[in-house]
Amino acid sequence: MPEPKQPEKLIDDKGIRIDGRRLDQLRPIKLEVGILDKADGSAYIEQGKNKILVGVYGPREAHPKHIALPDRAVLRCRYRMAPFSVDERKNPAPSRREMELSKVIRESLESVVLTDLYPRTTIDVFIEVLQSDGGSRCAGITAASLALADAGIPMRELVAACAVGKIQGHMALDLSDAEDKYGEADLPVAWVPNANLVTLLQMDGILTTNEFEKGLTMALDACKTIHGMQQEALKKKYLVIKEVAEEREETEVVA
Amino acid sequence: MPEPKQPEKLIDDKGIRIDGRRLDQLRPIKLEVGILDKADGSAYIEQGKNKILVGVYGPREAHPKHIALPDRAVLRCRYRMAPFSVDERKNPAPSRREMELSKVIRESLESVVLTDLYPRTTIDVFIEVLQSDGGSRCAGITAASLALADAGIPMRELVAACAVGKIQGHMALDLSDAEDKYGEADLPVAWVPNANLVTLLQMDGILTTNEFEKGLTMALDACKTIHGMQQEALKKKYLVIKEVAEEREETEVVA
Amino acid sequence: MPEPKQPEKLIDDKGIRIDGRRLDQLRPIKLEVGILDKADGSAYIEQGKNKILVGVYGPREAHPKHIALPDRAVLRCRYRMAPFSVDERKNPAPSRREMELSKVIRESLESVVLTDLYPRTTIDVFIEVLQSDGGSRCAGITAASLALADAGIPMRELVAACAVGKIQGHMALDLSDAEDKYGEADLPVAWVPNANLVTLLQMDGILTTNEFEKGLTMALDACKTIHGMQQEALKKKYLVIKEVAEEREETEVVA
Amino acid sequence: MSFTPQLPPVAKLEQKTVVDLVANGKRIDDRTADSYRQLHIQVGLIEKANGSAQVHLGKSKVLVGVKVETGTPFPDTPDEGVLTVNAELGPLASPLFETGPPSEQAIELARVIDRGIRESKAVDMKSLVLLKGKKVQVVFVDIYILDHDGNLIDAASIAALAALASAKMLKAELKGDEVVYKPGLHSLPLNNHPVAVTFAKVGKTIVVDPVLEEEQVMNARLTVTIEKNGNICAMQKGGLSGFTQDELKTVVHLAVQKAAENRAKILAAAKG
Amino acid sequence: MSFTPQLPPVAKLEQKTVVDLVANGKRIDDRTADSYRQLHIQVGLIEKANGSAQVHLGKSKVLVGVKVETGTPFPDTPDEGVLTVNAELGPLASPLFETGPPSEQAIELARVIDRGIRESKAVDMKSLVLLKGKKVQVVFVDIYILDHDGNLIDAASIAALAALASAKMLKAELKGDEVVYKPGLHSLPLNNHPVAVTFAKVGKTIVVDPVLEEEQVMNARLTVTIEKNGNICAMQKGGLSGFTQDELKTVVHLAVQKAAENRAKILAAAKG
Amino acid sequence: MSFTPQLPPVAKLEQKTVVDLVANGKRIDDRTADSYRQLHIQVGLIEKANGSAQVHLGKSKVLVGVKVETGTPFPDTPDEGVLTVNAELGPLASPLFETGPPSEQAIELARVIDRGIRESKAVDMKSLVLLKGKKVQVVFVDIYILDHDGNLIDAASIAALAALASAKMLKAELKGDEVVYKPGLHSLPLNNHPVAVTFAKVGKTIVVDPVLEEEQVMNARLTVTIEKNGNICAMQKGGLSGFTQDELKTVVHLAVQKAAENRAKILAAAKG
Repeated sequence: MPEPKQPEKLIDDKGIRIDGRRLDQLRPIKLEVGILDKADGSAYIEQGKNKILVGVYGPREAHPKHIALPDRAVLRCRYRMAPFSVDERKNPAPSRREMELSKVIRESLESVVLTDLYPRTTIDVFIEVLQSDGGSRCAGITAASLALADAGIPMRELVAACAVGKIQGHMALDLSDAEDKYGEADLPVAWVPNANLVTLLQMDGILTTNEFEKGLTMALDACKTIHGMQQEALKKKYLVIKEVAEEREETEVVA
Repeated sequence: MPEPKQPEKLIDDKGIRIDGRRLDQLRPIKLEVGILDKADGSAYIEQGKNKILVGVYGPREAHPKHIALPDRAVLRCRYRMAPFSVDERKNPAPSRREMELSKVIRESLESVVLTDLYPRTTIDVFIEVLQSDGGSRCAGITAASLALADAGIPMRELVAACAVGKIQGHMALDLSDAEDKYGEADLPVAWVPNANLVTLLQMDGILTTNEFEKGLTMALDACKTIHGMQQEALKKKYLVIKEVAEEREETEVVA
Repeated sequence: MPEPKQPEKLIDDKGIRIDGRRLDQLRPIKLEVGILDKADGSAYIEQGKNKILVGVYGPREAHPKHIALPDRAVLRCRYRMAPFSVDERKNPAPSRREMELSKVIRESLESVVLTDLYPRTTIDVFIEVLQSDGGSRCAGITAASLALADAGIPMRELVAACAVGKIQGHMALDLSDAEDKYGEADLPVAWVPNANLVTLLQMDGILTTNEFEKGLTMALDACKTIHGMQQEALKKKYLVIKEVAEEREETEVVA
Repeated sequence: MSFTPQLPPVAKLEQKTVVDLVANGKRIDDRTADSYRQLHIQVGLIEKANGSAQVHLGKSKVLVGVKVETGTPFPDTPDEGVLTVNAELGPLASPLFETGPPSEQAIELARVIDRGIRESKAVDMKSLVLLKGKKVQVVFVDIYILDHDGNLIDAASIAALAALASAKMLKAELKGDEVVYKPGLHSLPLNNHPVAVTFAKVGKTIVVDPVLEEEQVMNARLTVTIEKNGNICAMQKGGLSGFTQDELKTVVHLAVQKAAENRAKILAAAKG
Repeated sequence: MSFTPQLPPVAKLEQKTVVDLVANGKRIDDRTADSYRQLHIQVGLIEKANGSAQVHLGKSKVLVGVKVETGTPFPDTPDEGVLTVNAELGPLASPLFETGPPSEQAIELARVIDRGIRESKAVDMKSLVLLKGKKVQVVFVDIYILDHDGNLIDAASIAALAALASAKMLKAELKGDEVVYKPGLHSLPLNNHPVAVTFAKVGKTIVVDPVLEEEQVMNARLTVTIEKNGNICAMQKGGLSGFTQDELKTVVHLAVQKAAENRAKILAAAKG
Repeated sequence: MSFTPQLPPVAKLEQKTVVDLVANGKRIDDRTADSYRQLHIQVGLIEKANGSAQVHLGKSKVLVGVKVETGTPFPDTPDEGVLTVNAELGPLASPLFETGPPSEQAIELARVIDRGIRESKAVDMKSLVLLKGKKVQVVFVDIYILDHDGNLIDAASIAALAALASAKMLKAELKGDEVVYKPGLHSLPLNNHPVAVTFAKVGKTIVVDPVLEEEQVMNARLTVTIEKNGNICAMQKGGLSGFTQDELKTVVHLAVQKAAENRAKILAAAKG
């Protein structure tokens, strides 16, 4: 499909962005937990036009065996874009970008998973970007946390993630595709709220140190909001299960 | 090499095909058994311009070990076209077509091999298409059965295979390259006669259900004929060996 | 970078080559031993514009295990050209030429290493051509011998290597890039002096049998010279170490 | 190289249950031998694709995206567009699937779907040419398996047809060397509606739309793809054993009927 | 797929020593928390490259070669040249590295260096166009790790900038279809000078330019790349844990200062 | 990465037998040290190839097919056709061979054969140009090993020359942008006839045309390729040990003689 054209302005005279948001406003977010049958845990996120599905398997026997660690589970992570997820079809072969993001996403999750409970196993996180719209790595982390929780993997807490960026000279929250493409900088952040640790941080573009500080604060505030949504989503899933459990005898539920 | 041109008609007014055959007539078939030195069993088939060599190794230790099965031998099969086997040179890297055919050919042979006699081993079937002329997967199966038998692998019975197709609105047996290319449908079939099981069946093109039924009958009749030829070929090989054995003291024979 | 142009003559009226050498003259050679920190042994060679670094690891546990040999160490060798080592940038993926040279270089070294002292291990030789200027495989062997010695791997003796070639109808020692490209033949040779064994020999171009014999003699004479330089380089390294050892207490040295 | 697959350990008792049920005209999920699981089709989920459809067939879930882009024709068909079908059986969908390049199962799946579309001449390939021999439109059909509970071929076939039938594209033209797009969305030119129907032979009985547990004990599998006029346009047998001639005849006729039922649902869903 | 790396067995005692030293304001090689190891930069070693630089950062050694060749622009940037950064973390440099295709560590390294150069608009991409949309100059930056004793990102960043800043190229022009080169060497057009500064969090302390032993016990890593005006042009966090907001603020300011110091050394070395 | 190969376990006693025989001027198959096994050459087996030859050298069997197609020249040789030699040492031919991408043994084999053809200027590369720098004919020489009983290099070299010498091709011309073929078959333009002769050093003795059992105990291997005027056009030493200077001199002279004998047989067979 031909790419959308560059908008004339990213912010109008009233400080409103092309999709109608204020600078500090998140895109609409929808979270669902437990929507896959075969995966041990799963979650789905829509954030703007991002549509991302995450499945978690494990703890399970490490395969191949030589990657196993004697004192903890190996966390494995794959971030993958469907060929139809972007304007120009993506070649299905793994790209260097996908490999890099798989690594930094894994590193954003490592510190919250209690891997030492499951030595010699793997915990596998598969992030499938069905449609991408700027900030997909952050949305992927947000959903991955939920999928890990849904799989019953013991975690210290949930990780929330959100990007912030610079468009037309202003720091703005949660950039969309067009803002990312025609803006001046992008700064994806993942945060572990209680431990107060930023576990993913990347940046490209140009930022002054002041802009960085301001942007980081905006991002962490947004992570707080998202963290609340994550807890709601988990509750909703478990409420549903509870109701179902009362109707039927088993606790199994069709998503 | 430039491809041959499209013939004006595939069937002439007398119902005779471009290579002089009637609709229900097979191409000339030549079978040879035991023609390779290193392989445990081998066979060679010419069917029309198809020239196909099959070598069998096994039962032998599974390598890599993790593919081994505890209760049966693993059957492995590779269908491969030599780069010079077709009009336009084939890239030596395995194609998706070769991978699919390796699978369906393997599945056509699985049920006749007594794999449960050799747990934890592999039986390897290598089908090398030296020249291809339509119907190579069927010719490959016919020869593979012989090579398995030549390797002394216990089998319930031999598998015979033959394609049938539709050209100029008529069902015709054993399509050649040009008939396959300019015809309307191709229906390769492998048959295990005594068990009365069709173990390979594929189709592309357009067939009515009646045409399918008619074609299937034609194909099975041809398989019967081919099955007879296979038995002849095996006898001949063993007769030769017997004679040689009487001359020399060993039963080894140079193909 | 655009390639240098073809010189009008490779040898002038006085028998002098484009870089000022006589036909039987080597290019300037510089050898250094023990210049890497992490490798168990290392060496660096400059020969003309060749700049080649060799690192040796081992004997160490074989990985993957199935390549181990029960009665000797496995010698592994990789010859690799940096992308910037040649006029036109080399694709980083291993080329067929690199794979062939890795093999013949390994085979040139196998007979001098006392591999039977270290069964079930590997000894790894990594040859990195940082800049290439004709004769890089021979220079690589010369440096690899030193790196093996530097790693303390027991060897029968050092291997020395040098190419000879034919330019404008004359046999000439140690061809440079331009001579190799515009000359008539190239004959790389590796020699184990005391065992009197030629352990690498390749040739491309056209040589009469007489030219071959003459060229071989020239190459072996040059190998003798290079062998002397190798021993000097090793002595120098160990002298330095000795001095250092007297100053400090450990024998470790920064290259 | 293809080799006998390693099936996950299924308890003998469970295997027997599945086989016994089928032998007695029943199935593990209470269907009859000739009925499909519940089919749910949703089109247009992926706005960035020209067409898309998500199909739930029981608990199996498949997403197909269709993209139309500009490319080069194959040298031997200069006056036709290009159709490419690709399938990803990723590890998300099943503990049976692994990362890495497409498995033989993924390749077989893609090729069977491809054959149905191609042989029925569903996509009008001639209309996709921009400049003969030089520039054509390429139709990518990407099959993404999300949850594998059996019979992925039919789920993918249904999703592919729904995605194609609901696809919208801009009209492309060549201006000199460059491709320009005219305003206004058009449907992808579709002449036929192939639908795959898959059967499994469990014990001596043949069932349609096998669920995963049935696939794990089946002797053989047969897919019959039927085009809109009730003719066969593709077939593919799978599995370690085979079918008798009589079984094949029966199955083909049942396929015609089942394909028609599913086709109606697909086209209804594609219209929205 | 990315997975938790298997670190080589380092004795617990040794690990404790490294952490304890840092906790007490000291380091295993006697540096302060905010000082770099000795930096040695040599340019022009590789005559066949347009530019090259070998950097010793303590015992870490990196060689970068820059080549400029003629190629095709990307379709979406027809009026820009191409920049390609590639890194080889070969088995020569460390027992931790293996043969084979680039590891995720090599890819991350190359992409971080790439981002610094690209986002700071260091290479003047517009000036590399020979014929819009058809022929441009391609700048290859190849990073070759020779010895790995920690902080490869900074060593590679320094070597890349030194190689670019010292690179010489022939002026290329199109004559009809062919590329011709005019006599005389020119500098590669360079508008900015990005420098990466990497920190490791060891225990609760942050140190700059971590040596290998520190990397093996660090909780997290942060690279901040600073362009010539003191702005940030790239960041990359690595490692299994993270940083607090306050730590990040501190680190960014320190990065500005350290980058300026190293930039001066690089540009001095590049001038010869 | 190249590594010391794992030879199949051959009983020590058997190894000793082979070595002892050779030491006593005998061989396991009753030949003299300087004689070849029986050589059988058949050309034209593959009608779809421009040229083909099947060679039996004792029990070793090799099939070579030659195809001529239209393609693009290399940028640095715009006025020459392209020659590509490829070898497949597939698992059909020996339990020592595996599936997968070409092994280093296959690559070495192909490159040695390639060098003999290329360096002797056997194929007239200039005559293969259709449009300088744009379109040339590409000669593919594909070597397929069918049965490996030793000395594959010579068997492949003989088959390659026989296939090239018997190859027929249509005359291609450019009409505007398109390649058209004129009626009538021509021989492939061949100016030279390189023949490889391979020796093995078993114990202290050198034998020609080693059989597999001899290869498994040999100290070293030497291939000498001789062109039609009796000059050397390629050499390749293999194996874990080496040759003395005197041995090399002897071997080269013997190669000239053996190549002439085999060349006569090849050209006779190629004529049919």
